[in-house]
Amino acid sequence: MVTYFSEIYHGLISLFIGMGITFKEFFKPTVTVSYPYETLTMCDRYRGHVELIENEEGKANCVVCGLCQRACPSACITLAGEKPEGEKKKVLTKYILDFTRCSLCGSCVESCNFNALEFSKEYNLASTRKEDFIFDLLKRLEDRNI
Amino acid sequence: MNAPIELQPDETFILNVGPQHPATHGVLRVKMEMNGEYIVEAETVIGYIHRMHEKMGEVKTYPQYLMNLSRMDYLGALGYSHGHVLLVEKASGIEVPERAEYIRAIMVELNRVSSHLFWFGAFVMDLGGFSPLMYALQDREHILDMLEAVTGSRLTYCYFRFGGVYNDVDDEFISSARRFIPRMRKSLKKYHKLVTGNVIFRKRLEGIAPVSQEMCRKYGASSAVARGSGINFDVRKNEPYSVYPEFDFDVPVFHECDSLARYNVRMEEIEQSLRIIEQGLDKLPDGPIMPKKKPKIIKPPAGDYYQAVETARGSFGIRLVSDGGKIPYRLKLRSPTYSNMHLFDEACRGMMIMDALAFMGSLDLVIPEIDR
Amino acid sequence: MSLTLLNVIVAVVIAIGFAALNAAYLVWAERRGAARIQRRPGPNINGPWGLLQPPLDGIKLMAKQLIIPGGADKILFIVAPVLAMFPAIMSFVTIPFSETIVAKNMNVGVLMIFAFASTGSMALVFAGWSSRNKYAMMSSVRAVSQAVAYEIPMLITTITVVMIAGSMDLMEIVRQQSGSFLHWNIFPLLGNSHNILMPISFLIFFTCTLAETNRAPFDLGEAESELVAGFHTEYGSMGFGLFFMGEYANIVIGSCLTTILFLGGWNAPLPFLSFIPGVFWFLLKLYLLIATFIWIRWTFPRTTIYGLLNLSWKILIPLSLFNLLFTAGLLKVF
Amino acid sequence: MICEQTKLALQKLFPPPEPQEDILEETDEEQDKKVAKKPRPNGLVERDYAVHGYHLDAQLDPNQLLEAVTILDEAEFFIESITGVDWIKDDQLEVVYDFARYDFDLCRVVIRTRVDRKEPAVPTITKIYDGANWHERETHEFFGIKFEGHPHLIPLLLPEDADFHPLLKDFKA
Repeated sequence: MVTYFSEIYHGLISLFIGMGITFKEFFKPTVTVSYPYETLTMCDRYRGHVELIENEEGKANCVVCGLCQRACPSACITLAGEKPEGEKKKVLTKYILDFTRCSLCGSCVESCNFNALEFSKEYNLASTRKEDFIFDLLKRLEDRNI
Repeated sequence: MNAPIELQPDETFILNVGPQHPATHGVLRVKMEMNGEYIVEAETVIGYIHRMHEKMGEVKTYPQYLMNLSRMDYLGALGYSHGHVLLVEKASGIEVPERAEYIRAIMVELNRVSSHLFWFGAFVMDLGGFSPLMYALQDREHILDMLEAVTGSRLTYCYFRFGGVYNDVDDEFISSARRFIPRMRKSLKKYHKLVTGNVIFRKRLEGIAPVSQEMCRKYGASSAVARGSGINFDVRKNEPYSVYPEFDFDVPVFHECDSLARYNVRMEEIEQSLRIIEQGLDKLPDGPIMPKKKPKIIKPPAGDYYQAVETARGSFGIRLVSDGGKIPYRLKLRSPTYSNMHLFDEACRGMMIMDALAFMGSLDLVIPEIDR
Repeated sequence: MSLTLLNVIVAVVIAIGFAALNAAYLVWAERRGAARIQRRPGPNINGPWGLLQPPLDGIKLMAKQLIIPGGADKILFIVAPVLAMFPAIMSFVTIPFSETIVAKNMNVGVLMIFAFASTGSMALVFAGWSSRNKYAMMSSVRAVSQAVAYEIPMLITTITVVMIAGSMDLMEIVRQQSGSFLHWNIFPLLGNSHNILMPISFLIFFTCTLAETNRAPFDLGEAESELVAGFHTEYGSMGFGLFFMGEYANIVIGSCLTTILFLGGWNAPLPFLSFIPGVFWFLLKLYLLIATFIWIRWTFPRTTIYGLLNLSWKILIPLSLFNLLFTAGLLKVF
Repeated sequence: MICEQTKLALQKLFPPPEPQEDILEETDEEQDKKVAKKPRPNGLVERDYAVHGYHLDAQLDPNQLLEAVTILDEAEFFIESITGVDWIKDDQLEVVYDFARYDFDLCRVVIRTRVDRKEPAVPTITKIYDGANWHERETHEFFGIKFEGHPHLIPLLLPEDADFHPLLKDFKA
């Protein structure tokens, strides 16, 4: 009989304690960032898709060594280059990133010895078409300079 | 609670729980033969998001496979990566600088806390309480922010490298981690008041879904399932790896074998992980984060290697059969929830469906990790 | 109060309007309240503070196609949501909001409300049965046992109050509680009961109201993590909308009844405050109770079906029976 | 401790080493290389835990399997996993069983058995370890190894109608 009533009593008390906690939470400020209206700045090391780094002349730093292509686990990098007459280094002519397959592991950035690749801070990527995620990084680089 | 009835075969019906069901937390299907609300027989059907990570291991080089491990378990990704890098380092004899080991341990423990927090919220939501999930996610958000600042991603980290880690931690991380620990302890108190003490919650879990020690052993259960049944088994203690012997922490063991014991184990584990993080931050030595000498191409000598680690979900084993090449000959991933989930079929016989689903929640399932 | 046909129509329209408006905006209040408890903003895009959310939701639901699953019992499937909404609206007719604002007072008002309330669980049974869905079926079976288990203590507690008031007339029950808040039935001191167990009666009644209206922590009927959505798994469009509004209308009725039976109806808590119209006090008490409903829902996990039945048969029914006998004894003595 | 006991118990499964092996070691280098390329003979090997991550490595004949697993079951080992390895050069499939312990008496045992690649079949151990059920199903679907006596040998992770075995080395998607 005593346990019967003490069980009811302690049960009730535990319920009131729980209600007390949610009551306190009710008056605390909200923590949500209402996304499209406010945005957060991405931290320095945020890993978006890769982007080419330009040198002083506005050209890509890339020397078309192909290390990133080989390091990529998902084979999403296609690049090509040519060696113009009289130049020492190869010049990048094509750099396609197939972002649909990229898993943002960062192997390409890590493998690059020529400081030619970086992570972008872009995260607002949305589209209904697959082609929108096949990035021509060289074109993006040129667009940035305009 | 107990099925007291004897049945005729035509008195039962088949209930398909899943592949899309709120309680399965992913695409898991359980085919239940029911008698009213009682389960007569259950058969778990898995494999809906099977991605064949093991075959991928056989076509990718060792560094290329790094990111696959974090895709196995999206909540406690770092623990799995830890197992992988430890295995390859052991096989190919790469020395890891002490600082890197400490950073790894801190990160894995942070990740474990975040995983347990999510489990806590999801588990209470399985039982019908929604608010604790939101509180847990708020605390988890702090961890994710910290991990993002160091690793660059929030969920599927690719942070550990053979021989060390990818980025060094900075002072900001250390100070925010130090700030996080007391805040988390305070929240834990709140959770205990709000949830653990709650009479409805206790009534739902006490004595529900007993898993005997023998059953654990026959199925190879680990993590809270084993520890909730009174088995003192934690790979970090039983088979110390990395820098875990340096830390002073306890392995919570509860002997009640019920769902509440499993819950208590995980909640206590958060506390112990906080202790490890605290000690790790105190002891964090200076030095490099990658070894000076490291083979350019990783080619472990031919042989058979095994490494077990304690992830947030239990004992994760990874076996490497190398033929001396730069691609593994065979890579086997032993996922802990695979074994834990397997036990469900037998354990849930005769249970009511709501108890069975609470039991399923207490197993801490992450379906991509079962399906691999 | 003479009743013409026009009066009846106006009264019914007002009752329906009140019920529908309450149901719609309680959804908004619940979502905002839950969000505050969980430290989220909640619906805040449509209109100021998201106040346009309920009508827009309604438009969305109405624009959707009503899908009747193959093999379902068509008539019952369509009748069920109507049946869920109907008793709640009908009950409003007899609720006295103040001394003057009442559509039709009856001297058996309590009986009428209970009669209608018990048809509410029929709606769940019809919905579960006709959907041809195993989850819905299980849910409706649960709903029956739950309704049976909780109507008993609820009625016994109500009889206690009726005994004290000596009337089944809701207005009479309220009038008996006039004076300061100490005269209310919940408080044992100055009221005409002198029964120190009245707060327990109040708790029993409140718990039963929670269970009767299928609210958390007793929302076993729709237990979304177990039975997907319970009895309304197969309902979409306005069928679902009616169930949803019915739930909130039932909450309003339950809270009205609690206010009348225990919290002194339209009476002001202190005599000198009685210059404020009674309807204000009634609505204040009503919405405070509803807020408690919402607060409880977002705090506790769900009970099990056997936990629920245990609570009813082992705790609520014995306690309420004891309380009934005790009150009867007290009334005899004094 | 338990390591030694298990080792002794498992050693009883193997006949004492034949004297021929000693002779083989003494032969010239060319022959030695040939031996090394051949699949390992059945037997119990103690491995360096620090390098390989396990203590005992027993390779045995498929018909000795149940006996060996019973020994481990009686010694209270728990089952970690079952998997296969395709040794296509030897035209053999290997089934690997991992066992470990819950207590602090650290001992990891690996039991392996090799079967012919054309008709791979080993006895099931589900009667001893219930938990072997899924592991065996998985190994069956990935390698096509038949576990004789298994109660429910249908694909687990692959679709129900899958008739291919993706982890075989000659599997082409």
